[in-house]
Amino acid sequence: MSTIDPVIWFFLFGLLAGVLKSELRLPSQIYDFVSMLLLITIGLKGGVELANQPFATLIPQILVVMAAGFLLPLLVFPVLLYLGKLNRADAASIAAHYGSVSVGTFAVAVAFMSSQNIEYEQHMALFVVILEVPAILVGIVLAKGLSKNTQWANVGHEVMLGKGVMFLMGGLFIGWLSGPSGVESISPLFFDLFKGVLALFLLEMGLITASQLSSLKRYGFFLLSFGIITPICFSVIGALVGLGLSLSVGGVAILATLFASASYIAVPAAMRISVPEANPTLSLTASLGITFPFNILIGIPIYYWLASTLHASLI
Amino acid sequence: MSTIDPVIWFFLFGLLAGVLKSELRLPSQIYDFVSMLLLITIGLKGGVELANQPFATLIPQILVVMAAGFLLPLLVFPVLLYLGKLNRADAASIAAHYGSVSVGTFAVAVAFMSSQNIEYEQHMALFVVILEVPAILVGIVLAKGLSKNTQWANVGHEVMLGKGVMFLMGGLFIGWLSGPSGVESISPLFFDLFKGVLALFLLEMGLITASQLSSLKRYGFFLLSFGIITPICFSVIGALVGLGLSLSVGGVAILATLFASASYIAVPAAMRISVPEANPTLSLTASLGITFPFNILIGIPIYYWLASTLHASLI
Amino acid sequence: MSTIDPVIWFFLFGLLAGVLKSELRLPSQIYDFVSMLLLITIGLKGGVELANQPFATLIPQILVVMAAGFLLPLLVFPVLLYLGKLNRADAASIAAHYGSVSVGTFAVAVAFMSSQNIEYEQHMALFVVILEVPAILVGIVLAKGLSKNTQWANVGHEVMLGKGVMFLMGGLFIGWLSGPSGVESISPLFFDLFKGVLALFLLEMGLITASQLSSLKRYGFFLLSFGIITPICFSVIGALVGLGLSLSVGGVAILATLFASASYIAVPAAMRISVPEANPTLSLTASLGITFPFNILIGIPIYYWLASTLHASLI
Amino acid sequence: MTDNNATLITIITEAALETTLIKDIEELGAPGYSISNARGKGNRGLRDAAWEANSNIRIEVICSDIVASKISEHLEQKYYQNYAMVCFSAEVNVLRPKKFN
Amino acid sequence: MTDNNATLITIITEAALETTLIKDIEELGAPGYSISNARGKGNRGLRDAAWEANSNIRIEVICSDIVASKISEHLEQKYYQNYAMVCFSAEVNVLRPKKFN
Amino acid sequence: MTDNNATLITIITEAALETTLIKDIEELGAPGYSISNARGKGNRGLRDAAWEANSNIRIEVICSDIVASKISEHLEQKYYQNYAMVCFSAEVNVLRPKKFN
Ligand SMILES: Nc1ncnc2c1ncn2[C@@H]1O[C@H](COP(=O)(O)O)[C@@H](O)[C@H]1O
Ligand SMILES: Nc1ncnc2c1ncn2[C@@H]1O[C@H](COP(=O)(O)O)[C@@H](O)[C@H]1O
Ligand SMILES: Nc1ncnc2c1ncn2[C@@H]1O[C@H](COP(=O)(O)O)[C@@H](O)[C@H]1O
Ligand code: NA
Ligand code: NA
Ligand code: NA
Repeated sequence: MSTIDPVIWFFLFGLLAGVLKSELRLPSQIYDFVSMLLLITIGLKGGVELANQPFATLIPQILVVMAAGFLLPLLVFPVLLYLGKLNRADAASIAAHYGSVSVGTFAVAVAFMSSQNIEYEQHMALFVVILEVPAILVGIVLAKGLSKNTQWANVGHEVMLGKGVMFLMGGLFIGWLSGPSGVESISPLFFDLFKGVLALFLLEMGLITASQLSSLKRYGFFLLSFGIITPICFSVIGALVGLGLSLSVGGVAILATLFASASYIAVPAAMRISVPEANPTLSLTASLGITFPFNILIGIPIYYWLASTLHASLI
Repeated sequence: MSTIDPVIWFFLFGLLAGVLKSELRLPSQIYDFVSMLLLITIGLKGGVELANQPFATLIPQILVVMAAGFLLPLLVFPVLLYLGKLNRADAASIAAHYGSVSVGTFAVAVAFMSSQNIEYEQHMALFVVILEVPAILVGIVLAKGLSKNTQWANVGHEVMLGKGVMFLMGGLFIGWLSGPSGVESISPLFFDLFKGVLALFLLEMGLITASQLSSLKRYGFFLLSFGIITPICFSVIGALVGLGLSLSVGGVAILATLFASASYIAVPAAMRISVPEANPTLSLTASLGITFPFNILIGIPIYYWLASTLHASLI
Repeated sequence: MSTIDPVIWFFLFGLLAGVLKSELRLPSQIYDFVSMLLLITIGLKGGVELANQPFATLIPQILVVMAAGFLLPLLVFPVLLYLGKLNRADAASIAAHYGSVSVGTFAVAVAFMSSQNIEYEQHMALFVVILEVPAILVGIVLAKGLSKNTQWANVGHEVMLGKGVMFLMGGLFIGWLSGPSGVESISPLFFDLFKGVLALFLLEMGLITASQLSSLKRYGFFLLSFGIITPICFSVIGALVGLGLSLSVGGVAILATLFASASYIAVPAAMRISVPEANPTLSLTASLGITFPFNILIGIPIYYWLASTLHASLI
Repeated sequence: MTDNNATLITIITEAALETTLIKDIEELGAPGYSISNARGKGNRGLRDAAWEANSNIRIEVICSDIVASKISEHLEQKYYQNYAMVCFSAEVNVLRPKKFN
Repeated sequence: MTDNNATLITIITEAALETTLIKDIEELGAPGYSISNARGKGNRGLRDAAWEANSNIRIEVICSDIVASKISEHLEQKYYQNYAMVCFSAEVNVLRPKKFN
Repeated sequence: MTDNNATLITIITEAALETTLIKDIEELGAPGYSISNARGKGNRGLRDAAWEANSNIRIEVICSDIVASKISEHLEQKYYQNYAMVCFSAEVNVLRPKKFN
């Protein structure tokens, strides 16, 4: 009937239920479970692909993407500080959120590509891991300077061994070591159920997003504009980087989506510990209350259009 | 070997484990998860069907079924009050339970039909939603009169936005908006696993039913008879309504089952808040300890036989 | 790529995450859920098989295996007492752990056989149940003597109605009563997802095993040797019993694995209540920290090799 | 530790009451509350949290003794008769007592 | 708030003891109890609730001081040596004190 | 019941702090601790445990009053300003007081 993917309806359903103050909830451990399945599946898919090609050929791409991960937060930090008139800690924290990535957004982009039968490089999952971490480090330095007090060992431990990175990396390695035929036996759980699991995840994300909406009013116009303009700008950078790396149209669209997405799990957790004076409501309102719904409802089709247009005109 | 559906064996297994005081349990969040999956799946199935036919044609059926939802509790209230010698609150509460429906019973009926390859109108899921609510309102009025103190806004909120109604409605709308081809990508989770999920649900229902059995002795003969005779009478009404609405044999059988079923989730929760002086053990013992096992073990085949007989003789 | 089953990679991934002190965790109710699914599935598989053959033909096998369950703990008790210089309670408790079986190890063996396309008698699941219980009773007698104070009724209740035995037995009966065609409708959840579910289970087992490793240093060399030598010896006994019972090569290998495996769920729980003076860390370190990883990483292939060699030479 | 007192009032009751009760408590002047899940047994029988209808919650409120009295009186009047509920209170030392008065 | 005292005794111990302990507590005269899940660390090491063997429960009993003494003595004798367990008690004000005496 | 006192200090705070806080508490001399999950509301708004960033934990430490003071001072200095946190303490009778001093 409609051409909207059912997983998006689940998000809107959650959003509506949240706005109506329904008592609907995904039990917390089920939410953890569902997130975990998504992360492992995304990792596995990427890993299986890695098994098909020599790793060395990817090293240049990895380095470029990693460099972008360090640069992106630096681009928005001055905007937040001077234009947004936020204090240093908040500006740094939000910069880290937007420099990093959202796995949920990535999953929706993947679902979009597969439902539209668009090919893309499966090793994009690797970029999720690579983009997740650098922005956190940059954010901490922006907030605190290169102070000797920062317990970098702790920060590194927290960041690299956090659930998100670990499950993705675990999936990647297992997929890589097992190869396409090896993962066949576990594919009914991880691959066949993927979209259903994503639907449940988005249902809960809708509920959580709804709970952020009330703070939205409080922070007003700057945050709203920031939360929409930043992903659009970053998606252009991402698309150009993707073209530079000679990715396919689908690959370019996904890299644009990754750049456009803002973290709402790994980065908030890391900032809470390392930059406690930053207000978590502020950054979550932006990344979860504005950018996440913008990206999955409107952004991804735009980024795909952007990718095809650029691809057609530049190559 | 046997012709009993394995999901029924799961129920009996849970019942036995409960009676034996085994420490077997479905973790509580898993029970919530499994219930949620059932509700969404039932909604989705109904919604997909709605996508196939003009909604307007269903309006007469909807109105008739809704009217029945208001009338059924009125039929049993005097029986409970005068024959059962219950106080007003308890009589009203039990009347609401039996006027409303049980989604678990509906799911077993659906499983029965599909395992016997019996066709039925998929939009029956819509009737679950429609029958769930009216009896609650009637029950409150029966208990309190049309008092101005009743916070109808609160009651309405509680009832319409409760988990059961929300998940069913959400599933219905998503199924309707996505259509048959749209839901294909999420069908491995919601449709393929349906019977397995129902099995787990019934396992826990068996355990919960067992925990009601001890109260059974306390309330004795009237409740036992009421819990068996009411569903039989209501199933006849349901079957006649179904015939009047020109449903197929399967559809008549399912409507009979819906009328025969008694709520044990939505109604108890609503009564607890709105009619707190009603004893929840009393109504749950009846609906969960007697009527639920009666319906899924014995009732559904009877109602199907009833539907076929009436269908053959009247049409 | 590699020939290692991906489920084993999940175990190693969990182990590594645990050793690195990552915050990765399977939510506790998900772990319970996943264990429960494994137990029911294993039971169902065995039960379906039982439906295919007259039960009476199995009685001799059952009696032999049960006798072994009583004898195995007696073999190791003196070793633990005199060679290991453990106190009576600890020796008895460890003897019970090794006399009983590990369902997780059994599941890995089953996965091994199916990924290598090795046939085996499906009713082996029955032996899991049969081997689980006797060692517990023997362990209690070894610890306390045949004292009148032991509340055998309680012990029996605890052991027979514990989750493990109940889910296995429930699955067995349901599979047996439903037969191969009956269970088809629930097979997407229980059978198709089996290996994926096993992967998640082993991920958490890896994490738990990692948490046992620190105690390993404390208990040192004797426990380490015991945890490796015992399964090897027991596997030989198991293989010989299997040959005596004319099992297929796969069946012999699985029986060897069962004998070699040590309990880490049912027996610890029972010992905690019935022999509280035994140190649970000691026995869990051995069975979970040493024997479980040994069996699934190294043991099972060895036992299969043993089974084929003996089968070829003796028959 | 600054020796500043406040009252800690603890309520154990049916999970179904959570929303209503919190509204009441806040209206009576509580500056905050904490909730955890519980199960238990009392006059109204076993509530083993097997499913929602059978689950308890444990609410803690740190507040002035005046608010605590108001809360416990309110509970007694509005809920005690028809719901599984116990309620107890004690004096505690708090950090930053102004937060709770 | 009616100024009526009772004793609140809190036990934190291994989840495996739940059934046994509740039976004992009820036999010693407790009029009810509440339980929630917990994790923790003490003399017997880390119990992080990663799995059941490693989980704690937190039991609260409101009762007379006599019953409280009986319970704590019983725990000391029967369980303290072999199980991870701590136990503490305090006076609390209760609503409807008759319920607990 | 042996009349031996110890201090019970209870901290309700953000789940994200669990690891850090436990380390601090142990370094300050706590002989053990217990944790359960919680949700709640306070100065820093609603924390309804819908997801991890929004979940609370409830930590209990039984210790000497000296250690309790150290802990509460440390919390006040290091965490109170930037984290959702409340902290209160009371005297309790404990079994085997040596365990906690
Ligand atoms: N004496 C008690 N000690 C601790 N908790 C209790 C006690 N009595 C009741 N409770 C708790 O309060 C709930 C309601 O109590 P009741 O209204 O007596 O059924 C029970 O389910 C228990 O969780
Ligand atoms: N000092 C303490 N403060 C709070 N809880 C404790 C303390 N010591 C032990 N516990 C709790 O009681 C359980 C058993 O203690 P133990 O027997 O000392 O290992 C631990 O797992 C903790 O949950
Ligand atoms: N007055 C109070 N009574 C009980 N718990 C409170 C109170 N105030 C705050 N809390 C708990 O402590 C957490 C942090 O409080 P706050 O820092 O005031 O936001 C809240 O999320 C509640 O769980
Ligand atoms: Na980004
Ligand atoms: Na009905
Ligand atoms: Na064994």
